[in-house]
Amino acid sequence: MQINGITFSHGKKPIFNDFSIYLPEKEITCILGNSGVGKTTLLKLIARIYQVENGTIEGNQKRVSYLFQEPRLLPWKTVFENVEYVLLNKLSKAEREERITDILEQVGLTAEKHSFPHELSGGMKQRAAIARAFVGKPDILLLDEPLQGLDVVKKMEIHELLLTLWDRYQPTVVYVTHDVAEAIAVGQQILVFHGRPVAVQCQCFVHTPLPKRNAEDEQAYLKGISEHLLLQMKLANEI
Amino acid sequence: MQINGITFSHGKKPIFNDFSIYLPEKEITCILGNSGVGKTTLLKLIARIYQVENGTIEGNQKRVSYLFQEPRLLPWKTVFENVEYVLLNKLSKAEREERITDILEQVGLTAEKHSFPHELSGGMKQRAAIARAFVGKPDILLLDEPLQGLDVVKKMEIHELLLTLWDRYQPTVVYVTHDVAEAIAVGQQILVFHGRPVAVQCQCFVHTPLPKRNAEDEQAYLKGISEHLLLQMKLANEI
Amino acid sequence: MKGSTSKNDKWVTLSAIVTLLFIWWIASLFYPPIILPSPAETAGKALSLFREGKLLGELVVTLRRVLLAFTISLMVGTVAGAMIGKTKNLYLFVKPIITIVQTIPPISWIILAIIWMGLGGGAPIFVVMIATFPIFFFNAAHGINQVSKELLEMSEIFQVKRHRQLLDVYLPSLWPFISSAISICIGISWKTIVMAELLSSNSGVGASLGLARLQLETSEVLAWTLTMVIVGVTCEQLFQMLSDKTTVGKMSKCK
Amino acid sequence: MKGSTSKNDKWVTLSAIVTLLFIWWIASLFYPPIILPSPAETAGKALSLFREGKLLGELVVTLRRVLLAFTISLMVGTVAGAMIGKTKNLYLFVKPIITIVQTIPPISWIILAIIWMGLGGGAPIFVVMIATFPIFFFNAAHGINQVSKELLEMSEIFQVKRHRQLLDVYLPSLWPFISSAISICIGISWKTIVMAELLSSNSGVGASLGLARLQLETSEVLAWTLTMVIVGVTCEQLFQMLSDKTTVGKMSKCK
Amino acid sequence: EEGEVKEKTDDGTAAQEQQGEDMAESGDDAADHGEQTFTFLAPKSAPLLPALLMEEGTVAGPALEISTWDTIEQLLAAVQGNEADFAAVPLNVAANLHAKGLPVQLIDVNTWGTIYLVSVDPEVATLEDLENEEIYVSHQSGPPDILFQHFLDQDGLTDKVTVHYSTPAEISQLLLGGKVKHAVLPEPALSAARSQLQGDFVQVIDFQAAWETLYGMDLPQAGIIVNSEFAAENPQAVEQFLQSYQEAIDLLHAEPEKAAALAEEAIGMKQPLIETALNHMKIMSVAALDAKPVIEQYFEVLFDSQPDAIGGQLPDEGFYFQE
Ligand SMILES: Nc1ncnc2c1ncn2[C@@H]1O[C@H](COP(=O)(O)OP(=O)(O)OP(=O)(O)O)[C@@H](O)[C@H]1O
Ligand SMILES: Nc1ncnc2c1ncn2[C@@H]1O[C@H](COP(=O)(O)OP(=O)(O)OP(=O)(O)O)[C@@H](O)[C@H]1O
Ligand SMILES: [Mg+2]
Ligand SMILES: [Mg+2]
Repeated sequence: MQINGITFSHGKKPIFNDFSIYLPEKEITCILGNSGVGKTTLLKLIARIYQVENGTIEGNQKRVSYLFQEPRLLPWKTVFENVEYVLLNKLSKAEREERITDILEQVGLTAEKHSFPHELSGGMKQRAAIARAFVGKPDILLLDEPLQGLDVVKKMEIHELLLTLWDRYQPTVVYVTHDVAEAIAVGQQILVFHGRPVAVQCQCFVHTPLPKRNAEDEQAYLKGISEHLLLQMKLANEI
Repeated sequence: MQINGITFSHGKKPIFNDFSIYLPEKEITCILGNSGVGKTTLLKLIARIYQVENGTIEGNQKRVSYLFQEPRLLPWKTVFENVEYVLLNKLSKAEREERITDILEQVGLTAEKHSFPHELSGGMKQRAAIARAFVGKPDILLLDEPLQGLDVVKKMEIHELLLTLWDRYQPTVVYVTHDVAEAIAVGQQILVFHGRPVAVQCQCFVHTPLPKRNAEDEQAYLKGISEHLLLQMKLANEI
Repeated sequence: MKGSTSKNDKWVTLSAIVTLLFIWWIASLFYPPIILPSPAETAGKALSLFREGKLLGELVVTLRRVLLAFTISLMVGTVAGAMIGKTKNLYLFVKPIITIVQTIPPISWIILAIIWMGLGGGAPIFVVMIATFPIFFFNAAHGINQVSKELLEMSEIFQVKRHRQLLDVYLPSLWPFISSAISICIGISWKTIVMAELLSSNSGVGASLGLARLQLETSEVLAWTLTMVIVGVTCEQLFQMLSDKTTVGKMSKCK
Repeated sequence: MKGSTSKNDKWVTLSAIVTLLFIWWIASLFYPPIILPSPAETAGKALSLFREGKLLGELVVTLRRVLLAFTISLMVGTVAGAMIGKTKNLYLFVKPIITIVQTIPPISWIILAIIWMGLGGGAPIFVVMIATFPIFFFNAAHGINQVSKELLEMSEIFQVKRHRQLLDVYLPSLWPFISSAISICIGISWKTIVMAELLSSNSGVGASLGLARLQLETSEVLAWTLTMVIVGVTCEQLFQMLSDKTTVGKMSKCK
Repeated sequence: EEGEVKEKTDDGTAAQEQQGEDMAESGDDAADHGEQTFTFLAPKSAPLLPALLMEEGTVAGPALEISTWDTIEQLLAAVQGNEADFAAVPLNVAANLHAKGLPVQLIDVNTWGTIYLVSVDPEVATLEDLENEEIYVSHQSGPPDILFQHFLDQDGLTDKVTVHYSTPAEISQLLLGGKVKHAVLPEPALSAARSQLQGDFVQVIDFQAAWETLYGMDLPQAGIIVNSEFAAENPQAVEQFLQSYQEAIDLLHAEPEKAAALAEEAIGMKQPLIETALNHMKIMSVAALDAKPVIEQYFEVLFDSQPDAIGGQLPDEGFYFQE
């Protein structure tokens, strides 16, 4: 997916100005960058919630799933119904039921299936939102800090789940996070954003294949990338 | 602060049953535990948003600041006004102005002083909420995942800020997080919750004094704790 | 307004009504029956009207008019308000027109209404529509701006069909506004139809009430009023029950 | 309803009014003046009433009554609705009473109102209050349940004073409901006062309109109606301007 | 009562049409009628005119304060509150008030024959010509309706015409607007139509004349009532009032312009219209007792078809004031 010289500003705040990046199809691109730089804005531009003022984003006309930075659950629907909401009129009832039960099981919300969002803990809401984002078969998957609010174990589980899904449907994934380790664990391409308007501070490719990245001999290589990225992020913050 | 045999349930879900812990006054207690275990519920019980069904929480009648898991900003007020809201009728206008300008500077929101919440990025909202929680001089400071949604650099800054404030006013802090490293960096006592109803899976004391915990010779000690905690959390999750 | 047994609800409603009856009874002791008959006299009169068959006959006429007018207002007003409320300029254009229409007293409409719709019952229907439409319109127009943009964005991205969005996002968000408008309009429609029938028609409860009034039959006036009140409150209770039972009503309470 | 220049707003409102005038003018070509006088004739009549000093005189009388009734309803209705709406049982008790009061047509109130309040202007004031109070009440009662519990919890914990909570949390959340009720009630009060004055008083615009109607002075009837409409729309515009200027109005748009 | 008492009555036309029904007016001041001051409550119609002359002081007698009523509620509230010494009301209303147990007595009948069947169709001359036509009648179940039905019945036309009901204002407006061809309306509501329609206006039946043909007597319409206790205690006051009222009527007949001019201001009705209306109503004060047979004949007709119009019973002796 090619982002071609896009320009966008929030009111008088220029976020992107003639900004271009390439997001390889069917690969996972991670985006790092300090708070308020424009990561969420980029995702919303790709999802067409915002319209670019100039330039083009090629390939965003496909089926999109978006995990928002906030859970955005319908307060008057149960967890099950919230997930079902995005499948209605797309699948038969039986099929829906099966898929939803399955995904809720995988994010660990089976017991909360019939709870309303206000009855959930923060991490549970996040998992419900993850279930909703993962339940379809999207061509483009936009994830805005998907693992926030989850404990270490849940983080690993969701991480696994993401890689399984990616393996199965091969969507183009854009994955925004603040955690360098997380980025290295899933990203095939890692971008660090900085500045206003946004510039790419650093672009890294991680050549170790997904989904397994824990072979002993890779550790040093990955550690190197990690340190490089951390340094870049600190630099970015200072500008 | 002593929590004495409290009992509390959400509907039919028993969260605490004859649960007791001791939160040392003027110290920082970190709480770890898997998603949905009852960490937020404990904070709300201390803050008296929920009322215990049984047992007592001693010492929660003091001045409380609470950083919620969600930002909870007033949508119709600017960042400045949101922070001001909790100081109104408590301080003079000039004093308020000074304190707010100061704290916004420290969380890096000076430029967004007059922005409304819907104009902020996720991390900015979180920082606005932090500013609000830190602006008063609380006796009890309840922090629910305070560093979520922030980039590494901001995390460190807020971390510093918290320790400075703690140093200055010496509030009793209850700090909920999912990040073991974070817990070790700030906690004097660290509790890991698990199960339903909640039990304390493990209790650790970190003897290295605050605020500095990066001396070379401590590394091994801290690493030990960290590994212990991680193991405990994985165990907790399996129950 | 948290949940509770609906049995309790009924008792509360009943006790409210008993209280009112009691106040009425006390008040009636201070005035001669021609000014304020007692509840008993009024009920007696209502009973005798019922026996004559007049009560039900006229009530049905009025009921049909109100139902028609109310339904049209509800549908058109809510939909128009919701659609127009979203577009600032259109709203600014329509708003003064509706305020004007609403400000014109029925008495000034009546002659046009009679000419357009005859003496049959068109005019009362028209007047009730004019009285209730703006309420649905304004409530919906204000409500539509309270619908969460975030949930709508979410729905768009997941390509949720329009009608599902209406049902699952718009309706629950608008519901407090719509149900408020319904509560208000149930009372208003019954009141307005009486005035309108009194002014322009020779059938229906309003016409009978007008007649009774000119004949100084205060107890009959009150008997008709009582009938309207009972029907009105019943409608309101029915609506409440329905609303509490259907998903939308339950939905909008989860917030 | 996003922001825009208020100059544009005025043009839109003006064009709405011109459109209505145009429709009226076209309609008046199809009917004899006794049925529907043209805008020009009506304006002429209004002018001559103004010259006689009658227009302003009666208008002031009516204006004072409406202002009084409206203000009381707004205050009491909103406060009562907000307070009672929060307590389920109390609300269930009060709700049928208000529905009943609202369903009783003015004509059934009038005799009591005259006796209680004399022929002066008490009765119209009473009737307008009864017509508008329930609207404020129900809108506030429904609105209060939409106030975010989370923000209230937050305010409690930070020990924000009650009156600040009212101002900064309740009011902005209730505002869409209140302002909707105000929009609705501005129209309704003017309409109702005319009916009430016509039935119970011998001063004010309503009484003059009733007289004109009996004398078949259709153009005078419309002149009075026009006066009411102008005043009504002006009130509404004024309210809108005020609301847009004050913080609360701006506040509730940021959502 | 703090009602603003309106001493001017402004409208005129309307009122009697109402036969007291629709409108009413206000007040009266009740205040203490000192020795010499009487309070008088009248609809904005014929019975008011002599009173205006009395108030002016053009005739001898005690001072008079006038207030007017438009709607039945205003009348009722005033009678209940005993706010006027004398009140002019349609006869059926008077009987009704009496039947409902209010302490009122009739002292005179002063307005006669105010109802007409009119048409804008020049072909129509008699009731028979209206066969299969639509006729608009004001005051459903009130005197215009009952009397009209009575005449239809006499001519055997009851089921051969279609009757619609509405208020006098609407009917007159529709008549003038050409949407209605035939109507039964009372004066003075009718005089506006009279003066505006001029040549196109056909007066098909004068109810007064028709009544006279049937029963050989006048058709009584409105009179003055008094609080019976007040009357019992002050019979001379009633006497005094009636006498002065009679003088005022004489003056009214002698110089109608004068009363009309006063009324123009008091009821806001144009002077020529008042004079037109006066020409079609018979103003003549007859003491209640003297008019009793005439009134009873009238009430019997009302009673036969609509007992409720006079309170469900023929008034007893106590209804008629006697010294
Ligand atoms: N609706 C809006 N109106 C005005 N400004 C906005 C709006 N949304 C975002 N901004 C501004 O645009 C900038 C980028 O916001 P964005 O949400 O893309 O940041 P981000 O990189 O996602 O940050 P975070 O990591 O904190 O979520 C911020 O400075 C923010 O203040
Ligand atoms: N208002 C509520 N009504 C019913 N159940 C609730 C409510 N709030 C929380 N719960 C339940 O209570 C349990 C504990 O919730 P709590 O919010 O304390 O979890 P937590 O430890 O903070 O989790 P997280 O890390 O995900 O925020 C959860 O199982 C949740 O489903
Ligand atoms: Mg973001
Ligand atoms: Mg939590």
